[in-house]
Amino acid sequence: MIAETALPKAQKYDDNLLRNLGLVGVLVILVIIGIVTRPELYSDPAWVRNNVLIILQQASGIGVVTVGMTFVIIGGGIDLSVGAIIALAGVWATTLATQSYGAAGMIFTALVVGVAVGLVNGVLIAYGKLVPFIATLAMLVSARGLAAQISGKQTQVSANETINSIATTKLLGIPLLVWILALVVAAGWVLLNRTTFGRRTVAVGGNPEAARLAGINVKRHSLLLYVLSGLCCGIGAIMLTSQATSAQAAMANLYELDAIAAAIIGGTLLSGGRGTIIGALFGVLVFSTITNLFAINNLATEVQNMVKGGIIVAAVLLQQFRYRSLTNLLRRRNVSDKP
Amino acid sequence: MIAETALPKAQKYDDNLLRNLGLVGVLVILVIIGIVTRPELYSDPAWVRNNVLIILQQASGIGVVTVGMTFVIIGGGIDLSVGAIIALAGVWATTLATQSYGAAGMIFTALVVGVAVGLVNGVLIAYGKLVPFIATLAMLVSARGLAAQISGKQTQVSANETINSIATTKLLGIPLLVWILALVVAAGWVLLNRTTFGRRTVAVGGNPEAARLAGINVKRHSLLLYVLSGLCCGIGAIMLTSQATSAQAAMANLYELDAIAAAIIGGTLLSGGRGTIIGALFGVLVFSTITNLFAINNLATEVQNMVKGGIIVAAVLLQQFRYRSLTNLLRRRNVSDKP
Amino acid sequence: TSNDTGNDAQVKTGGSGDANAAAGQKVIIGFSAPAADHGWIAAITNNAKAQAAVYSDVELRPVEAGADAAAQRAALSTLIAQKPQVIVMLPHDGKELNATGLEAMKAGIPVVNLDRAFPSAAAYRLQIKGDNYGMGLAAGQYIGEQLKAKGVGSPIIGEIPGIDSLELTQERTKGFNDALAAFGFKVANRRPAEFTADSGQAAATALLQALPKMDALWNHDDDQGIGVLAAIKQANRSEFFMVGGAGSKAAIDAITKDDTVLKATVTYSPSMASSAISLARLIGQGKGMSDLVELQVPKEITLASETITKDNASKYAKLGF
Amino acid sequence: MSESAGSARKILTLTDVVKEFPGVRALDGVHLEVLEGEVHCLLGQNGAGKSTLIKVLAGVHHADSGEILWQGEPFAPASPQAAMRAGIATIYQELDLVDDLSVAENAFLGHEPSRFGFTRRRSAAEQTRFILGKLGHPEIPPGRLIKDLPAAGKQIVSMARALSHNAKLIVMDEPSAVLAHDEVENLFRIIRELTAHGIAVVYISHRLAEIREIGDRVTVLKDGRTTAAGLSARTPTRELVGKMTGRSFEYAFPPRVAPDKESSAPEEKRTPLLTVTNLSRAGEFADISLTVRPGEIVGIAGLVGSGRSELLETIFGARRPDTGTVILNGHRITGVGSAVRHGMGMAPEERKSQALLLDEPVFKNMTLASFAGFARAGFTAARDERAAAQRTADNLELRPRDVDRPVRTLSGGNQQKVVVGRWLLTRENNAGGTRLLLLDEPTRGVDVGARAELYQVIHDLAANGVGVLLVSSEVPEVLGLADRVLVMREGRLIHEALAGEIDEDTVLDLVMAGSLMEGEAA
Ligand SMILES: Nc1ncnc2c1ncn2[C@@H]1O[C@H](COP(=O)(O)OP(=O)(O)OP(=O)(O)O)[C@@H](O)[C@H]1O
Ligand SMILES: Nc1ncnc2c1ncn2[C@@H]1O[C@H](COP(=O)(O)OP(=O)(O)OP(=O)(O)O)[C@@H](O)[C@H]1O
Ligand SMILES: [Mg+2]
Ligand SMILES: [Mg+2]
Repeated sequence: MIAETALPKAQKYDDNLLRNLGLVGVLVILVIIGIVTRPELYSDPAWVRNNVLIILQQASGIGVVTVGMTFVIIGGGIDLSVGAIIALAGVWATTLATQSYGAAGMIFTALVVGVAVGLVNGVLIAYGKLVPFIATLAMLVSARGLAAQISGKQTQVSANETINSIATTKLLGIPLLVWILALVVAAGWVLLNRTTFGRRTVAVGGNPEAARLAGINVKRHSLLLYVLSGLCCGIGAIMLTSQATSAQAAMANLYELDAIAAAIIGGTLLSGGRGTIIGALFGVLVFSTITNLFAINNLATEVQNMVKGGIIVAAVLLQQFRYRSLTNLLRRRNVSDKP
Repeated sequence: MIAETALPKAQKYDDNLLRNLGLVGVLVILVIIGIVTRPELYSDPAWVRNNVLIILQQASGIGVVTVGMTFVIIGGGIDLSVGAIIALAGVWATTLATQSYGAAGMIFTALVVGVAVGLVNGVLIAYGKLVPFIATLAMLVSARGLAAQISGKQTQVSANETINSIATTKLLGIPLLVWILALVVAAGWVLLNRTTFGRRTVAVGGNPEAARLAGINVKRHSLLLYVLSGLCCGIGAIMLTSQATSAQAAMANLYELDAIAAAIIGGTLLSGGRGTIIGALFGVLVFSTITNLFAINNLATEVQNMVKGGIIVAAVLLQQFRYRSLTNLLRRRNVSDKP
Repeated sequence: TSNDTGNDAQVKTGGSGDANAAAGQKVIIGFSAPAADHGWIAAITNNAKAQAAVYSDVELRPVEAGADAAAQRAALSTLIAQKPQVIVMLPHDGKELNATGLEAMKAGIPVVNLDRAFPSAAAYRLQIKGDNYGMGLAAGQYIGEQLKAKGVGSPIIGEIPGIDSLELTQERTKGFNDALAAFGFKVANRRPAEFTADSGQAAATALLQALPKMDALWNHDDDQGIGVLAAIKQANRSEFFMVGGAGSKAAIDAITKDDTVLKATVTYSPSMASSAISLARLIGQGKGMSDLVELQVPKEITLASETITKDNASKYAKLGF
Repeated sequence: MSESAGSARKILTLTDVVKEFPGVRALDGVHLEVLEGEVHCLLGQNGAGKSTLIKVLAGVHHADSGEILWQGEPFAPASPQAAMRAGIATIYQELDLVDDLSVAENAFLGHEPSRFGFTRRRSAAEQTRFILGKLGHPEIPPGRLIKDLPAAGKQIVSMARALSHNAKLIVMDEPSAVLAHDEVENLFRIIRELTAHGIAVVYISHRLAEIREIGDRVTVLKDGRTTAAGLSARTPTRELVGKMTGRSFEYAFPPRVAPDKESSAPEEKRTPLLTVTNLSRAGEFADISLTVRPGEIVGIAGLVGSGRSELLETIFGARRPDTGTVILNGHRITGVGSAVRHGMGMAPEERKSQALLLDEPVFKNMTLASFAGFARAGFTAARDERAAAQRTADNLELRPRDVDRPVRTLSGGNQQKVVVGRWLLTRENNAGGTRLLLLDEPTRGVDVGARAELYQVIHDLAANGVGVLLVSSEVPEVLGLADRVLVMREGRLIHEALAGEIDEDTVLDLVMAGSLMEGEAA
């Protein structure tokens, strides 16, 4: 027998945990930079508490979308249409006709639009055999066009107080939007890690042929993943509409890039088969915290952008570094001597 | 002996050729739609000739970028920063300081900036082990920020007549820009198909482990691919600057999506290891022709967008269909009934 | 910026005594404006169409300008080939479309540039533009005066511009800074949005968090202002007053009602598109403006940016878009 | 094959080489001595460290400690390039080819004939054709893309690549695993030519017969340690196997209850479990009809490329037939989903690309087809799964036993056990369980000991009423394991016989030339 004595310890920890630890480290560093640069703000506990809530709240919409995106990517796909779905769902939910049905009607509309667009994506990809990149890019273009058509390129104001109050309501001192994010993340985590749906997602993304030969209906599952992403976008559309008390065809611009970036920074493999919901959440929080840091330091846009790229690179390098060195510590040697 | 039957017979044709034939079919259909909807324009041969040149000319800048992008994707990577590189190179080449060195100085600057940014991308990805998506996304943000900084967020007008005349010069009745595109495409084709660099690109993207075992320096090769993409962006920056007789930080917006989409539609595998330059060119031409079709029919933007998504989907489906049925004809058997 | 679109465009239906109102020689006007999904741009196109419809002797040929300057160039080259009498265009970027302006003028088609100036004077026959610098100046002036009146010593002032890489944004900011400087004030924090309500909400939320106490805020654009106001409400803040920009109907309504922090807005009216069509018609017919002595339409017209407050809001209600 | 091995120079000497992977000491003190012009065989169970050892030689891995002498000089190749430059070429166990490059481009990948960076395609094609000719395969066109070659053709190209270097030592890691009988003979001919020119060959195989035929000397690895170095290849099997495993057999087909003779079988065992009727797929196989009864093991023999894998995949519903039907237990099979639902399982031919989630732990791979059965209301029961997988791993003597380890880190043979284990689990778990198991080359790359275990497992399954349809390129395995043998050639079933009534030579005749027997097709 191979020297199995060396085994147990090395196998007890979780790679993903380390990766997430790395992201927590990045967050801590960002906060420290904030404290150092604006000590007067950070000396006020009420401000700090509020700031944390604001960071979370601003992360809530994109966070929900990122959960759906993470599923799609783990399942071996990609969804470039998330921002467009939000716009379409948001605009559709705020037409005068829809608004006449009240808050429930608006929420229902947004969710149905999200699911329906996801379904179209899924059918095109799973059954039409289109490359996900192309199918969802086409959907991006079309859905934004349709949203512009429906809205007459106007910003549609939500006159519904219930919808608008979603963004202002707090529960136990925590904004409702943050609760929604927490709920979606928790549901996403359970779905990925504790259900057969999650297991299929990993299998379908990791090795579709193996999944198929194990009796998994790969096509149907892929389709469901895009529907799930569409559903998350529908939820996100409500959240964003409530925050902006309005919707328009250009809303949620480039959310697709943000969501994909957050998922990948959180440790999801762009080629599929591996990823974590918690990591994706941390990815979103890193971006949200960077934005917050820039705001409290009043950085000019161009400087902000230059720095942001650098921070992303540094964060990933740091995370990799932490990941590697911790791994080494635990394993007492280098994981990978391959290039 | 391997049983003779084990060597499939119908191998005289080229898969890629079929795929490209499909795209030619799509182009033909688009032209037919144009003829049907605007017969009065198409009845004028001079107009038609001019229209073809306009389509080609509009495709020239993005076409050059797509050649570089195709190499990067075949090599297993992705470059989200192409639009930003163009902006940075364009802006840098049109500062008053650079303009004082004349046309040669401006061209030199654009190329050097392109190569340098590509080099940074390459180092981050090959040696910093960053995921290409994240590294080039960070570069996108940073490079646009730097471009805004350099330009002071102003549109920088090119006062250099030589540069500006690139867009207006014709050679043998064909715009210089189209010649440049042709040259870059031809060079790209030779590089991919007839040099060790190109063959190794396929290996590095298709099976990096095999490439490494074959003694290819995979890291250095990846790095060079991003440099190549940067160089193409430098060339593209000159072309675009000449067309607009100016440069600004927001130029070449979302070129990354267009270039990736064109490459994929042209048959390049997003996961690497397979792709053709000619296919990518056809991909670019399809997009350019669609835009032209919309212009001559004066479609409203929102309608245009809705329709465009549909056309992309239809084009890819058509191409797949043609591809499959032709393949079947030739092989007299079904290639892929796997999902 | 309203859910009811269309029938509320800003048009001039000339009085019976106006000689220029009478139908004359037929004029084909080519028109091109960018397609940004934004209330102001939408109003530009609506106004142009509505104004053209008023004249029986005008045929408007709108061409879509696509997503960027390159697309607009392509669209315009097809338009030029169709030889309209006049072209009215709102370029994505004046500098980037300068060459196209020149091309049209060379082809004998007078060009009316709307809003975004061409650098070379030979590229246009008429230029009508809003005054971006003046807009910032007006906003700064209003804020400065209000704060002075309240006796605030060193006020904390916030600014929420639109897309920051646009030159027009830079001009507005410059005017704003210059006006404030005259009072010895300066901007404490500046968070750009993207002319959309959701980006306005995000920018405002960040700004409010960075400035726990604020005295005044200028938001460049009333469309994104919907989101800015939402963010202010969500943050439960009211210790400051806010000035808007452009002059949307919603903003004018809010100013009239006076139930939000929005106390004023500085205009940048899309009515310039209506004027552009009227003047393009005159150019096409070789007529001048009837109130001017000159026989031809002048070469440059810059609209003044006006400040709408509660006091004069009723007067502007009609011009809101 | 030189008898004068003793007088030849030592070309390579390894002393006390150690290589540790996370959690595993893959090499734990290896000694190896290779002489010029000899065929030196490496023997060892799955996971003994053979592949790791040769990767250290090839510069892929770097030894943690120990000494390597190459031609008398200390040697520590920093990269595959360095090793190749030093004269060591390697044929890896896992094919290392690029699908979208041609045969010639693959053969010369990394050292392409070129001028100023431009490939000299004609020259490469000529050299490739020459090498392929030497390898006895002039029919493989140098311009063909690799993805269009069958597995055996790919193996030939791998060999051509090794020969394209002017190596002094060629390492071959289980080159015969994907080759059929005639191909192996051909391989041996080439090896003899090489050694005649003084080139040394390190040869790895799990087939002892091959080692006795081609090998000069043998080094045996066990648990990453050399347990015997430089033995003669003629060492009795019993002794070799003993050094590897502690057991002493090669093909050990465990005794089993006699297969149901038509007469004595109970009624329900006579109705076929699987009925395949007139199944065809153009270009692959035609007009195949066969049956498998409960508890019966049916073996299909045939050459590489005779269409057996395609047949199995079609029966499993993974490929759509052009004509014909597959009926399992009265249910028509229309796709993989219905196949699995009605109790069919398949261990496919290419485990890495067709069966495994390499980054996922062993237990999740084992339960890939059954996790839904363990689940309650859609929620997975990971603990139950792990426990069940652990039992199966113990039954199959998986090494290492740890079911939380990613499959990627398992040796090839142990990965195969995971794939087979998957369908044992469905049986244990599902109500109906697996009733019919399709096995495509189930023992490819599996060591002697594990083979015996697998055979036992297959027999146990049959004894429990499971039908087994087995494809193997090793005729003795088909004959020893199956109750009934089907012979396939060029996509057609040409003969059927009870295993006891046919011998190896007859099968080989049928499989290859066979034209004489054509009339006897079943
Ligand atoms: N990259 C790796 N990471 C971790 N462990 C590894 C790695 N590669 C191999 N191992 C482990 O090292 C041991 C030796 O594996 P190796 O592949 O050398 O075995 P082998 O003798 O070639 O077996 P087989 O006959 O099955 O091919 C095994 O326990 C295997 O799990
Ligand atoms: N990539 C391919 N493209 C086209 N036809 C193929 C391809 N691979 C195999 N074939 C065809 O399929 C048939 C069977 O091939 P395959 O080698 O898989 O059979 P097999 O009997 O399963 O052999 P093995 O012993 O390798 O499993 C052959 O007739 C061959 O021509
Ligand atoms: Mg091995
Ligand atoms: Mg096979």
